[in-house]
Amino acid sequence: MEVIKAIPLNHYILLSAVLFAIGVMGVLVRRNAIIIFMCIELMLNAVNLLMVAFSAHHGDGKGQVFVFFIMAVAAAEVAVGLSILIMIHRNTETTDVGFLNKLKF
Amino acid sequence: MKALLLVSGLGFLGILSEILNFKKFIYKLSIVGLLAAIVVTFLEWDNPTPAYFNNMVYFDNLAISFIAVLLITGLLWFLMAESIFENDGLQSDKSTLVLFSIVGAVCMVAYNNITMLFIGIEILSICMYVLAGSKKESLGSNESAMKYFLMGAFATGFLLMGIAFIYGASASFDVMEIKAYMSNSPQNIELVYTGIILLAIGLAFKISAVPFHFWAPDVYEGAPIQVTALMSTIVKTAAIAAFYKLFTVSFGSQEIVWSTTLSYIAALSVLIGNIIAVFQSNVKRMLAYSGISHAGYLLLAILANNAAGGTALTYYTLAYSVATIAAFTVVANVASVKGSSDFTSFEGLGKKNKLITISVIVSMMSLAGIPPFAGFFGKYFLFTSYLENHSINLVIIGLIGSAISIYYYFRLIVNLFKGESDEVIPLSLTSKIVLIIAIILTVAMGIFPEIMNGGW
Amino acid sequence: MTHYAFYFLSFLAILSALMVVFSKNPIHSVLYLVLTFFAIAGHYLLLNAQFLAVVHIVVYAGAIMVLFLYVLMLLNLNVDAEPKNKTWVKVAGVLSGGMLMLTLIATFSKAETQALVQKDPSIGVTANLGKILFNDFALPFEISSILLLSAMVGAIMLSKKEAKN
Amino acid sequence: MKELVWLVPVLPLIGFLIISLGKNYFSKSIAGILASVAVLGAFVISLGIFFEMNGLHGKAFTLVLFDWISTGDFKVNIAFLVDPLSSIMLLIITGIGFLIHLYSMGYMHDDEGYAKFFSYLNLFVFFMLLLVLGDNYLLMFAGWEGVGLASYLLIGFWFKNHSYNDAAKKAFIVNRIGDLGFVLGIILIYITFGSINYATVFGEAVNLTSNMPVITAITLLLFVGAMGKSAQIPLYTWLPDAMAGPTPVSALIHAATMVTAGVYMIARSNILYTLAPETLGFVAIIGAATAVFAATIGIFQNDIKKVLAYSTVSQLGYMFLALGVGAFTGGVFHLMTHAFFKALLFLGAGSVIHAMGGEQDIRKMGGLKKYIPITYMTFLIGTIAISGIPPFSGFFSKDEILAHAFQVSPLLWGLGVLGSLMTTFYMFRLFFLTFFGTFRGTEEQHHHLHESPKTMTIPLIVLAVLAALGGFIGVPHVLGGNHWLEHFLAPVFKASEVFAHGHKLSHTTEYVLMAVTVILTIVFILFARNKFVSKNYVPSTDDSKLTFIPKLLTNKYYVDEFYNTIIVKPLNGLASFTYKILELKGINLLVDSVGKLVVFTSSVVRKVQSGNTGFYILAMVVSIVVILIINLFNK
Amino acid sequence: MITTALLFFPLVVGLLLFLLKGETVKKVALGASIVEFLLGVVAFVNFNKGNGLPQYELNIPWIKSLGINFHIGMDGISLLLVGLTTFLLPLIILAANRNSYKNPTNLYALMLLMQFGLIGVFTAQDAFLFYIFWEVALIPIYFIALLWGGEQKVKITFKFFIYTLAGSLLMLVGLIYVYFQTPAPHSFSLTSLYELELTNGTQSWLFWLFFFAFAIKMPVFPFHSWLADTYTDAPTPGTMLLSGIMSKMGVYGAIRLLLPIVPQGIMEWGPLAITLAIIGVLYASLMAMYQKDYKRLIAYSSAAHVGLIAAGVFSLTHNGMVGGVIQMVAHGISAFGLFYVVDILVNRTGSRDLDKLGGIRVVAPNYATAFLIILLASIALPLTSGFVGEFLLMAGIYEYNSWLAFFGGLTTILGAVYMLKSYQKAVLGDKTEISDKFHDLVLQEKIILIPVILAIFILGVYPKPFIEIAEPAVKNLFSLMSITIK
Repeated sequence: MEVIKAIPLNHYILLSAVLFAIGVMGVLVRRNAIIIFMCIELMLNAVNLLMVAFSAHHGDGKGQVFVFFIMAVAAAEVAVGLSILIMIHRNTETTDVGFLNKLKF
Repeated sequence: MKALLLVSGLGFLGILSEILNFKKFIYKLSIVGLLAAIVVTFLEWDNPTPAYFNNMVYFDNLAISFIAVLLITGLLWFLMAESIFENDGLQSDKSTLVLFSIVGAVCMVAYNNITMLFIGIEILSICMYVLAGSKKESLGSNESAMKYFLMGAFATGFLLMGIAFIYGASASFDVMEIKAYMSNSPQNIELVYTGIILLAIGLAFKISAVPFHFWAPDVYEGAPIQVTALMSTIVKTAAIAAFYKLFTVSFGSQEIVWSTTLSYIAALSVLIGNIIAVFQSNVKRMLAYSGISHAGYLLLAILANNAAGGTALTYYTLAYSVATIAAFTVVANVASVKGSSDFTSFEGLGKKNKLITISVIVSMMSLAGIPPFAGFFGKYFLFTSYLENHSINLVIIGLIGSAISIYYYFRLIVNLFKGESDEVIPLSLTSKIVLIIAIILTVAMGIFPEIMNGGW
Repeated sequence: MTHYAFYFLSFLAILSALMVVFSKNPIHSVLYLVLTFFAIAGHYLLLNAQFLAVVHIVVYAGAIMVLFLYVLMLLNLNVDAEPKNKTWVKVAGVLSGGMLMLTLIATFSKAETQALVQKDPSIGVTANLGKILFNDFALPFEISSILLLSAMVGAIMLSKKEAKN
Repeated sequence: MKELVWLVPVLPLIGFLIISLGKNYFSKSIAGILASVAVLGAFVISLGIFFEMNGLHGKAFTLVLFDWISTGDFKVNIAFLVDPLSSIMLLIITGIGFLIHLYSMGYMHDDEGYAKFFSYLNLFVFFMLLLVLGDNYLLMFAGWEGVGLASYLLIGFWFKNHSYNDAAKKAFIVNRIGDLGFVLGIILIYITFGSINYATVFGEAVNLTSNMPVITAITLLLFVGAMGKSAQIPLYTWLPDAMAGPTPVSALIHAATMVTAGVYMIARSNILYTLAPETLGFVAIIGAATAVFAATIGIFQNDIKKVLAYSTVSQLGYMFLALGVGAFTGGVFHLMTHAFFKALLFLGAGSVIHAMGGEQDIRKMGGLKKYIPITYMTFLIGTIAISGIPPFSGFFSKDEILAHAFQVSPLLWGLGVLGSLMTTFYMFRLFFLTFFGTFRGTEEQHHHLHESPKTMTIPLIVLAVLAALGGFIGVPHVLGGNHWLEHFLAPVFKASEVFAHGHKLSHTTEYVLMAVTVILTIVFILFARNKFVSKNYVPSTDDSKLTFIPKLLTNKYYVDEFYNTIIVKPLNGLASFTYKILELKGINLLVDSVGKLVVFTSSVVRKVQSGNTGFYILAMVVSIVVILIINLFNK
Repeated sequence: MITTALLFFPLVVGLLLFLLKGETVKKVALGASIVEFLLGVVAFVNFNKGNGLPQYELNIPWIKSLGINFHIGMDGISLLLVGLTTFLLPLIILAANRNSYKNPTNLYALMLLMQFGLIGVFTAQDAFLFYIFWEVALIPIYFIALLWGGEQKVKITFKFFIYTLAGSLLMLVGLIYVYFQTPAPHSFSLTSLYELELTNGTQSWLFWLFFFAFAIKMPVFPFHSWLADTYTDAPTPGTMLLSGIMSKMGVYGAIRLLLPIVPQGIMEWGPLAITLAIIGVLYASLMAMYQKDYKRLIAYSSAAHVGLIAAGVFSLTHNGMVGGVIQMVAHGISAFGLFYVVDILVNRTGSRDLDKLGGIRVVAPNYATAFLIILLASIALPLTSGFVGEFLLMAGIYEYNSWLAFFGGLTTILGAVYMLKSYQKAVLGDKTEISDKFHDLVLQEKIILIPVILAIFILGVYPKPFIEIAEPAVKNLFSLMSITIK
């Protein structure tokens, strides 16, 4: 697959940066915890993509292996995050992050 | 290494206890196990072959000291937290999570590969997210877990981004290889810069340094007291140890990149942490802010960028952890009787509760950094290590912070002697043991500050 | 051709990512996210990371997103019931997100201009990855079990209903 | 005998210690006897020393007891210097002191603080002896402040009465003002000469030239001390108030001995003063001014002791006038004669008061002559002596002073004579109002009138003899004497002779001056007699009828009020301002506001922690962006 | 050896006291302090007066990696202050005996710990050790004031603690800085710090770091605002410790650290420091004049005296320095005495308000006499303890600047004003209701006052032994300074 040569590494970096920033933006503008979780997943995926690109660039498999670990972590986080969400929903009937502001100052 | 395995095993035992129905013993088992782990750890001192598993982990003396700090803290924590392992169907879950979090912390301390660091951070974080929410019916606990999780996961994103950039530049996750790469005038300077900064941000979040500290007060306040104790000791110790290793070993030669940023973060942490702590009415929250300011002090060790910083860090984290555990032990006991951990709950306790009084005095003075208690030497070592090759400005800010901190630490002491009260706070045997050990350790470390200065 | 594929996938990923953020219905967000994942999987394929691409689809689209959907259904959140953020919060969010993007772009726009060259196209092959994973990364791999285990224990602990006494 | 000089101060000290520590263990009469014996012992030794000194022709002798303060090049011993000046002072102090002790045994007989009184008297004698015996300025200063303390204790002897306490306090504080000058003077001496030993200082001073600023400064500072202790303008106000103490105290401390310490000090430092003619001029002016000023006040006082007090101030002024015109011998001479006749007058006044049952207002006395004849006679002698009628002692000493004053400036002489005439007038006014005319007191007092007991009259008689004849030790050459005192003291003043210049008066001038003075004095006596005996004038008790000048003088020129307005009140105001405004509203507030600022900042900054996760994350992102941007530009 | 004993004996006993209960505590504490005093006497007797260098040394490594040694020893100045501490403590303990404080165990233990800290400060020969003891001494007194203080105790002790601690933190900065200036391996030992040759610019700012710490402790104007409240509010034993001994720590610190380490800084800023000290003297005297509360009055008078000591020390003259050292001892004794007689007053009458007191001499002549003697010592009457030091101080200040001496000397007048005024108001006058509650000194009070009065006269009449002890150390100090002054 020689053709890929045409694409500068830079573009991968920019692509992940954009995806990452979109994820961040999502976290910032949304109040629904589930959507926020998803945006965080998006951020992690941007990182994954970057890792794979670097891995390919260096011709080094470690980057891809690292992506596995990120996936594992993502899965674990989602599991825990969603169970927290369920727990909260059970107590408060809401998934609104803005609702959680009793602890302050 | 053995300690890592031992504690992991203990964690698995915790799960097994649920299945095999020996929940009742898991608490005592954990304590015995941790004791054994401490012994085992010390046996590994001056390990001739510190690297294990293809350089994944590296148990040199610094790591071992940190592990010792973690395990001692963990042991003290188990002793103080006896009450959360009672009358609750969740004790095996909790002990498992705590033990696993210690495993994660050990990984963070002994890592020699960023993968291990990352996984360690995540193990620790996930356990903490859960533990923060372990008081399921309490809204505070729920909120605490949610906030912690949301922000933790969010910060993880930045951390990972940083790792990715570093990998992109150096093509490696190995601490030593990155070090080699960094010291030979790296190309891809943008990747290096951004990577280091993002890593710093991610780790600063973990040690709750300003401006990434927002989670800490709310989470500390909402979480069950015992969990807060765990968060403010083990998490902080592990994170700062990881931070130290990464930045002084891997990025030590690129000090110019991160020193300014971290200096500002440290200064802000010290000032803002201390200043906001002044106005708190809840002791837990006050300790959270104090924890933020201590994060600032801890950063000095990283900024020092030398071996003395590491030594200072081990000393400081132990001193800080011991004093914090003692403080939380008292807070937990008082709160369980009085129903709240506000300052007012402590009023008049100085009259009839000798042990509590002495513990509060000793731990608060140690946290405030007043000689001859351990906290003073901790700060002192940090400052001197920093001053070995840096100017004095940051130290002065640290001292200003110290002066402010006296205000709120002493407020607790003063509260003990306010008003008249004959109330006696019952202390369980384990709490007493914790307090006595903490007092002895805090004083002994002050009198013999060299005990932590084994050569490495 | 891959050239075009790259830009198409990039466009798709960014667009669907934006849709994730701005969809009003959570279900739609989930579906857009799945779409994003597919686009990213396409990128993996372009980068010769076939195994990873598959795992990616399986884990993210297959497991994680299903979990999301499941929770959405469980909590009956499929309607747009999210309270609106204040406008300035949204503007601030978008602005700071945009600033982050711009900063990163500004940082890297001149960074690595050389084209991405696959030095070793076979690294993405399962066997190679397996070698790395089970030789060098054996310990992290094992420790991951603890991660997953604790996540499991935690998830169970938090989501299980207490017996009211 | 001179080796026993240490016993002279130590005997009264022992007396003081025994009485003050043991007064509960023995009867009070023993206390009086013990005290008197101690002073008598000192007197006997002093006599021995005096005769020895007379035989030695002024060869000084120093007895070093031990190191007091010695560090670096600053060395001060507890050491006693015996020379003509100190030996004569010893005699005056112990002699008159003994007589007054004796007198007090009668006078204080019924007082509940009898033993305490004697212990204080002994303490005073001890300090006074220390003052004159010290061989250095610091030891003199120790005695100087010590007598101040004794004076404080004795003025406030009847401590239940707050106005007495006020007087005591005033005496101490005004003295302290002078003492500050004295201390600074001593320090300056030390800095200039490297020592404060008389021997060293005077030895070196001889080699100095006249008119050096530093010497002027030293002498002025020392003189400030003298102003306080010897009640000169402007620091004299404490002395009239000091009459609050028991009368023997007034006699001993506030007339005969302590107040003359300033004179002694300047006489002792004569060489320094001679080197500073400007200071001498100043001393003379102050002395003359005080002499006249106090005398004018004396004319209108109606309290028997107050009259004597102002007379004392006035007479002290004479002594300083003497010193100021370089007549050191004259100063000491007058010091001595004044000690005799003023002690006599005070004791006589005490006897009168005793007889009157405590009454001190001369307007309520009168005609006492026949009731208390001994007192009357002795008082008459004292009055004549103070007026300067020959051959009573006051004449000789006063004449010597006036003669020297004339030498320097006729104006000073004029002032001196004016003061002297006023003295004559008010003393005879006092005398006539008290002893002549009809009795103006109450019936009860009338019944009570009686002559004082022997212990009181004997000292009166002895002093009367001294007051009458004491002047013969200094009969001037012009009157055919050989001025024994001058010869005796010559070694002390020898050094300053070198610097003294000015022409000797011709005998004719001296005769004229003497004649003028004496005649005028007699005129004034007659005037007083005319007014108070023949016309039976008694000053009104109603002050409101007074015209301007008498009112001004009755109220002592309102000096106390003046000081009160310009010093005491502003000082209190300043204190109040310092505390209430500067301290509480200023420094305290400033310091506290640092703390408050922190708390306030805390209360504001903590609002950032709003509890809103979205905001937290936003803040984090913004921070990250900022950090990245900063690093972007910093690269 | 004897330094070690002097240092640790009170610590050991103090800690043991926490374990005891009841009446034995008082006896043990008193006994221990007397034993400590005897140790002090032994040290005094065996002291080599000719030598200005530290004696009775103990020097063992403490924190090797940072060049910190546990190095203690006493030169003349230390010895005098240690002697003062050991002399006063039995008296303070005895004085505290009469008042029935709650939890006496803790009080006595804290007093002994305080002694430990104070002796530590006075004997430390290592700058770091000095700092440690400096803080250690602060803790017991803080708790004494906090636990047994008056109504405002919380606020006041807080201010006191933070204020003094903030000052000492600055000193710590200075110490760390000079530590890094020592040749590697860095050392904190005083001798190596003394040998430093710092540039003038450095000394200029280092001066302030040290000066603040010491100025607050003394306190020097305008850093005094903690003083009056703390002195007034603290329980009398605490006040005695504070004014009798602790206020000397500041001056001692200046002598031990400030002068020899930054002599050039003193050359530069000494005029300002000495002026501040003199302003403080007058300022405190003026404030004392206004006070109605007797304890507060003495507090301000104490500040005035310490200010004069500071001025004398900063005059950098031999006489000023020796006078300062002697006056530290003398003032310690008279301040203790004054607070004690006032404590008796308060104890019997329940009032410290001068306007409400009076007529006490009628019923208590012995008390009045003792009071007067101590008061006279405080206003520096010759032949009492206050005079020797004050005269030397004045001489020293005069050598420096005559006007300063004049203004400083005004305090002798103002001192007489407020002291005599207060004495008159409190003690003199006719019988009042207050005086009916009063009775004369009892045996225990006599036991306390007699040593004080004896000490006052011994110091006043025969100060030679004390001066002889102080002098070589002072000379040594000056020689150290001249080494460093280039």
